[in-house]
Amino acid sequence: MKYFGQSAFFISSIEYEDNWHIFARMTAAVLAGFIFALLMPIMRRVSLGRFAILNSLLPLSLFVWFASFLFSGLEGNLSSHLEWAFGASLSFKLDGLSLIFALLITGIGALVFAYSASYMKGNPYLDRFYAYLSMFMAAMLGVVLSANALTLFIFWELTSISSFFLIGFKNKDEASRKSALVALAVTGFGGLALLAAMLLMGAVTGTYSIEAMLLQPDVFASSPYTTLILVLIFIAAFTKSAQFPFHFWLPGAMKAPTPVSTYLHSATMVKAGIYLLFRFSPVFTDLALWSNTLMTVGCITMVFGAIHSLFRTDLKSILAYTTISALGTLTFLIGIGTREAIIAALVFVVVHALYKAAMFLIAGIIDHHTNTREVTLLGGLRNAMPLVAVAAFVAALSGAGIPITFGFIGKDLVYEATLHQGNMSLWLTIIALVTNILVGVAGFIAAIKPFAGRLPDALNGTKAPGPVLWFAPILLAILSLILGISPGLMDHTLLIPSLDALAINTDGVYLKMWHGINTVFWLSMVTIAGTVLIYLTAKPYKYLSGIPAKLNMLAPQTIALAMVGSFAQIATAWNKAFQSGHLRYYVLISIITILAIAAAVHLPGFHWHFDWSMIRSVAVYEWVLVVILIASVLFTVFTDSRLAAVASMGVIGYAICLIFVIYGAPDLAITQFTIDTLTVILFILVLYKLPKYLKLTRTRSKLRDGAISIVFGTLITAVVLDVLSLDRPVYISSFYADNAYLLAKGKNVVNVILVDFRGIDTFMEIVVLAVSAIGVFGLLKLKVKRHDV
Amino acid sequence: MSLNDYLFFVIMPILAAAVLLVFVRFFIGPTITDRVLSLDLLITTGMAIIAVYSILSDQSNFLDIAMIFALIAFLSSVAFSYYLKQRKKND
Amino acid sequence: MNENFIFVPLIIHLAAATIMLFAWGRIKFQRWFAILSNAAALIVASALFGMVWNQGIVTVQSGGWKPPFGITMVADTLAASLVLLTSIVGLAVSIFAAGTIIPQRVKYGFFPILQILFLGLCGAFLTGDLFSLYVWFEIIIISSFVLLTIGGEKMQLEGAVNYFTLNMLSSLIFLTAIAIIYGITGTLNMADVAMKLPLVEHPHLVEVTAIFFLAGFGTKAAIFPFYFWLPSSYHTPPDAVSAVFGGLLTKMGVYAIIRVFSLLYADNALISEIITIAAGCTILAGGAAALVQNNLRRLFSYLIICHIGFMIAGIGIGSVLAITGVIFYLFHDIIVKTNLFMVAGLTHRMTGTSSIRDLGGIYDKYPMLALLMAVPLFSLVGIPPLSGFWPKIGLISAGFTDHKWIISGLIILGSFFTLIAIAKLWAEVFWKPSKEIYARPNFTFWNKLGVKRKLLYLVPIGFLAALSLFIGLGAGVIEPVAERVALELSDTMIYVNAVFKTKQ
Amino acid sequence: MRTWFLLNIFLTLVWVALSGEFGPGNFFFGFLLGFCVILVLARKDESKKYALIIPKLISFMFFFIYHVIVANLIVAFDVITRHNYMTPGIVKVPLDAKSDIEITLLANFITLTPGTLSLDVSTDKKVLYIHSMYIKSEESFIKSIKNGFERRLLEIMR
Amino acid sequence: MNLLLPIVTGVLYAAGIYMLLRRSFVKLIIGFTLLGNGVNLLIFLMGRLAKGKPPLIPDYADVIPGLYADPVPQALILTAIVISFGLQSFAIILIKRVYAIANTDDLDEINTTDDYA
Amino acid sequence: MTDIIIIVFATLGSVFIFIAALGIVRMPDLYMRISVTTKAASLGVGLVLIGTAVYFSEIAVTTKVLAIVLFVFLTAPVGAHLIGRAAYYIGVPLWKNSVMDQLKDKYKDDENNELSSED
Repeated sequence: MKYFGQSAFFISSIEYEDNWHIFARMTAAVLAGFIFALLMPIMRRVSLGRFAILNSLLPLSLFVWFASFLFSGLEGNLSSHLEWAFGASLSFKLDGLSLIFALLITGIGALVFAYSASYMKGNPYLDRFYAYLSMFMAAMLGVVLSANALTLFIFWELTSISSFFLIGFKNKDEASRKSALVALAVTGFGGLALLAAMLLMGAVTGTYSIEAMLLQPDVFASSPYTTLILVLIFIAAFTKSAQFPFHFWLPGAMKAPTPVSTYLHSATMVKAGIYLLFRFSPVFTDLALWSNTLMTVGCITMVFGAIHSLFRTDLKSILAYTTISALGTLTFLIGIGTREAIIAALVFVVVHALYKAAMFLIAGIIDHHTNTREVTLLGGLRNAMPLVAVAAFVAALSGAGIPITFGFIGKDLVYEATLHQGNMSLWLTIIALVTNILVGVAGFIAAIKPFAGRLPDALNGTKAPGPVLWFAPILLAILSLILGISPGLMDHTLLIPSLDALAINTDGVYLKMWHGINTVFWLSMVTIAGTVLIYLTAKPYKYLSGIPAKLNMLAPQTIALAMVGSFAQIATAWNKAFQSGHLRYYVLISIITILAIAAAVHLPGFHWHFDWSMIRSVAVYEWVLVVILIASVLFTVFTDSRLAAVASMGVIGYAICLIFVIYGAPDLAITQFTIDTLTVILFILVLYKLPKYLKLTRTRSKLRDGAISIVFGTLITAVVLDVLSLDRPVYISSFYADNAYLLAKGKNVVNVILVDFRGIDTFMEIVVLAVSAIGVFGLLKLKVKRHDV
Repeated sequence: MSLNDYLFFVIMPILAAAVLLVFVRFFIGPTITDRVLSLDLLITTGMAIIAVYSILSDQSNFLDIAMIFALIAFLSSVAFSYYLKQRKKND
Repeated sequence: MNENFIFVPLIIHLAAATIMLFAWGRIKFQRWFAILSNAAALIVASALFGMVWNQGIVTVQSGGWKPPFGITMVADTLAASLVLLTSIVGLAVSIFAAGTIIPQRVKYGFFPILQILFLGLCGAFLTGDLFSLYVWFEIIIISSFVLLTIGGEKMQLEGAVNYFTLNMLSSLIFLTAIAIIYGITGTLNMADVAMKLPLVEHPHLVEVTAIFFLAGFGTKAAIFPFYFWLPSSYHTPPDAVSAVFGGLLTKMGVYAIIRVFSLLYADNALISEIITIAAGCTILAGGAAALVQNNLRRLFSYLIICHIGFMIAGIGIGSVLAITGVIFYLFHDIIVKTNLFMVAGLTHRMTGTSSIRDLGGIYDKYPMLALLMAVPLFSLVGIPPLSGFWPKIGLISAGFTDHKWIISGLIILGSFFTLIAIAKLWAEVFWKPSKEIYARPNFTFWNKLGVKRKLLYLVPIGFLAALSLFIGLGAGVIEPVAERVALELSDTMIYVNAVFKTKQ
Repeated sequence: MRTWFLLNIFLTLVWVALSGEFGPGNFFFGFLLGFCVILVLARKDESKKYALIIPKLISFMFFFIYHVIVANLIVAFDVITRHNYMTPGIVKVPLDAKSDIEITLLANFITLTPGTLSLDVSTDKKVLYIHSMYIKSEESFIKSIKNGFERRLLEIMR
Repeated sequence: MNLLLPIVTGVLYAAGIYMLLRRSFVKLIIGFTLLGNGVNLLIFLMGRLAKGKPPLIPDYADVIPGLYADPVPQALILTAIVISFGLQSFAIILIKRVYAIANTDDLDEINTTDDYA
Repeated sequence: MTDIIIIVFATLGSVFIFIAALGIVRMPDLYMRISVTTKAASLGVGLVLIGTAVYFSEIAVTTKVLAIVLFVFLTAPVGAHLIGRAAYYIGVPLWKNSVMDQLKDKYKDDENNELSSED
């Protein structure tokens, strides 16, 4: 076993300005959600029911706290540090990138917390719901704020787990349970990949501090493990952010209550993967593998998601696939990696969060009030819920990238990024264009269709939602508009700090609504026109909805499930083969293993030499003894009578006893004889209650077993012969022999060893006998039929 | 010829031959009682061997073993006959 | 403190067992006395741990014979902490047993035998002599046989047949190895053997003993391909017994592997390689099988195997970081696995079944208890920052540092299997709506139990859950212990010097 | 009779204590001495019987050993030579012995004698079934048993 | 005997293992007995052979003069024999109980614990 | 002198044992084997043991030897008797040349294995 200096391995992470107040505040911000979750069961009475909306005070206050940094700036001070274990440390750092995400998490969190109070009203498990939600929020904050790679992983896993609990929230529904499992399987798998990636990065860079890792791009550029690290990070990010081919858990996750879908599966958690890519893009962005993979996967995902969204008629499904598409876009942009692309990605994160959250919340309202999410059944709701309709309209426009919404800015930036990509810009632009059109259409279908047109009879009498419900979408719509009109608000508050955090030149970075008439403008116009045209004319939901079923064969989830299924089959078969219930096979496997390894180790070194004197010195009676011993062993093995076998065991015992006599072990002979007789007697006393030997095994297995046992016996013989050819080590035994009388006052050395030198053994041997006796007693007397009283 | 030589080259071979003969009966049976009987006789012969051996090695302690043989050897015969009766009864 | 203090935990267990034997048949007395004596043992074990922590390795010679002639008892940090954990488990299980073991079983000596099992475990942890280790192992085996069969239900007996056969075989192989060691070195004291083994002329003999030791201990630890007895027997005895078995018995084997292989076969690349391969197969076999189980306790049994694989893998990697991980995992595993089987007992009490298909509805019916039960379950998975997570960092990163990619990958895969298995279990057992529960004669369901009985279930589960939370959240406290163990194990001479009391 | 035996033991102890030598030889000598004392002092029938039993015992032992050796030689001869003229069989021998201990001892002595083997006693303890290698006629065999072992044994026992 | 006894040991191991691989529980226990004897013999051999020299200190001496058999393996075997007797007797009773309950000693029929529910 | 005594005892004893061994092989039925072996072997062992006692000529050894002889003579017939009885009970046949079998059909087939004394 080798020694690797551990302290040398963990270079203690970069020393922060350790300020207790900062540490306390940051840690409190992250841990507040956990504590809140823990308190939930206790304060169930207080915080639920009519006061449930007050739960949103927690995210709101956090939001306010984080928002305060928008104006006070982040002068590199907000970091804190506490060693935990194995290189993980509770260290948090707030930079621009974290701030964007933190604001989304707490802001949308506050809205969702409030919205849930009304949406989930009357649910008996609302306390759990809030507990999971706040746990999730805390975990997510932890992910984006962690300055330590392992800590990041810790929180990352916690988001997966809380997502598991939230998806499975309707636990009596089997589909929910299944979706939760699938989601956990996929994201958990990714999580473990992340763990591996982080540990590997730690091994390569010698630190787990993310900041310190990011300072060593040259290490990654030269390390042979970079490819592996990248693959692992990709798996982590793609599973979490639902990239093709890991996307399939996300539509399933829509089984969760709508607030959860809004919060976790569109606005925040799925962006954890994006965050991870952002976070590590500075060191990897120059690597071809990084950009190629991200661009390819991003492209596939965004087109795939966009197309699929048109095949769906369930509101949440449509939104889920557009989310996948949007996530693909983000991945794709990070893959391009130019300054424009990163800016576009950062802005698009916010854009998407705003409009998609609004759409989800609206879908929730519709579902809640009409009891259906089927787009084909919906329509004309604008009169029943006018405010919601307005919000939906704004969200749809933003999604389609129509001017004066924030979405327009986002779309523009995307085109900027694709156009400036370089050698493939034309193709990328076309792909982006198609995607944008399709996503826009899908957004229209999801957000405008339910409110437009004629009110179906079935929906007559739909009630208007209460303010708690409509407040959140309206607020999001307003935000979308505000940012759309004056995007410059983001420049110094979020964008530039984020770019700083990503080590990107910030000179001349500013957002504006109007860029003049240029290529990007035309592209936007084409997008808008295409979107509106298709929505008004094509109505894809009418005839495309049958397609997914046909394509199911090829869908990744089908393949994945088939793989899982066949794995389960293999596992079952494997398990049945090994855990067959045949004790003799267990023994056989053990024996063969020992035999194979031991023989492989021993035989090459076997050095014993035959010598005639070994035979010549054997006395007659010794020959007789040996012959009898071997003969009776064979007799025991091959006799058909149990009783004869037992009797012949007796003979073996007596013969061994005589060997002990001849070679100077009288005590041994006595004990051997006594025990042997007792065993025989015991056997006989039990035997008459048992059936006769049956011919149970076939000759073939007998031959096989025979061969194995003979080889084993030979091995033992060889080992013994080898040992006997060594000199006798006498150190201990001569001490015993010399001191047995002088020190321990005993003439029989064996007895002295037993009762004095090794007294504990002897004592414990008696304990064994005693326990055995108790056991036998219990075995004979106690017969419990069914447990419990 | 000394006593030891005599014991070693005459008595021991006779006893060994006896043991072999008894073992032949043990081997061929044919009934279980034959085997039990030969087991009994084997032990008795063993006692004789031990006695001779104690002279050969000048160790009177070996006689303790013979004592134990004498004391408990017949127990297995008792058990066997008990068994045979019981089995008959149970059939 | 005097070095003879090492004996005190053993004496307490032995005395308690003896006293309870004399109180044969007095059920109430035995129940309370078992709890009391285990509490006392816990106090003593803590004191012993404190002593070792402050003074370094403590050794004592039984009968005052200087080593290597007498039997040496060695309390290094590993042994002391395992004795401490044994006592913790002992206390928890004796409380649990007081509430769950039916009077008939108590009448036939359940508690004394349980106490002797603990005695055997402590003895095996503390002994510094190979043959003595064998004897302690036999005590463990015989008392576990008795615990396994006490009551004589059909399943119990059938499980016991498998358990007996493979464990007995392993004992004999272990004994063979000890004999060969004696044959080539002429000594049995582990420290002495450690010094003499490198001088043996024929290294292949040494390696053969290593293989035999591995097979012997491997069977006890349930590594591939020696684990078959475990899944076929661990789900058969009463829950309290399964809890001790699941928590401590296999870990005994792991301990023995750690002790013997770090001491006697340090720096043997071949052996490390074999151990690593075995570990990989163990993880795969246990993890894959766990995914397709339908019985709660059998599922846990396979998870035990899978996680034994983790520890063995760490031993195979062998760096200090890896061993730190192994030790940490050992601590975590003992607490959590014990708790798991107690949780299984609790679910059985709630629903009257252990079949995953029939289980369900616990989440709805007993939300707070579900939360309590979630702690060991998710600790087991290693959801960070719960206890199962930390050692994996050590193990995997040690694998990476040593470029043992495959085994690190397998550890990750094993974690994934565990995650899925437990998530599935959670969905099935806790989320799934409960089925019709039939009233059974002689079976009292949870909601009909009195407060006292309920407490006897909940106190130990809560106690161990709190501990595993502490191990997880307070990993910073546990890690130095594990690391110190790893450092002590990394240099054979530390142990040898401690035994021979030579100056370093 | 038991009292006399105890007295004998007591006398032995007294002798040993007085002489102060604790070897087995001295015990034996003390026992003999005590026996002689009893023999001399014995007046009543009861005590006479005790006094006479020892010689009878000794004579029985000699009889027995003689029998054993002779029979052994016969059997040895038969073993070595061919055994066509052997006439084995199982004979029912009516018993005079009544108590269990008498029957047990008798059966054992019969078994110890080569050539004969007591197989079983009837449940009502009236007959003993004996296997013998040499049965000339049923009557003579029964007579030899009854006049040989049984008579001498019963003399001692009663 | 330095050659013969190792062979006998090997034969005992082989026979024991062969018996362990049978289907009958009784044979299994017999296998353990044989294996146990083999192990005892092996331990005994590990102390090397010394004919007729038991490790007994004569009355007239304080130490054993001359050669003597190694006492340590003897002590170990004594412990091991007794321990394995304890275990074996337990196992033998176990056979009885298993047979009483399962009505067979065929190990292939005593395997319900490995069945899948 | 003692040597010669020992040699005589040992030789006689071993010859008796050998005869017993020969007998167990050669005798035609079990009952005769029992008859032959038990006594011859007991006698043989007794003689050899006495030889041993002569050799050591210590009181302790002599006592031990006497005890052993006593035990042998006590236990051997019991064992022989039990084996013989069991053999007859389970139906081990007599030699074909046996002259009579008065035990035949005397066991009553009931729970107590009653053995009748009637003809």
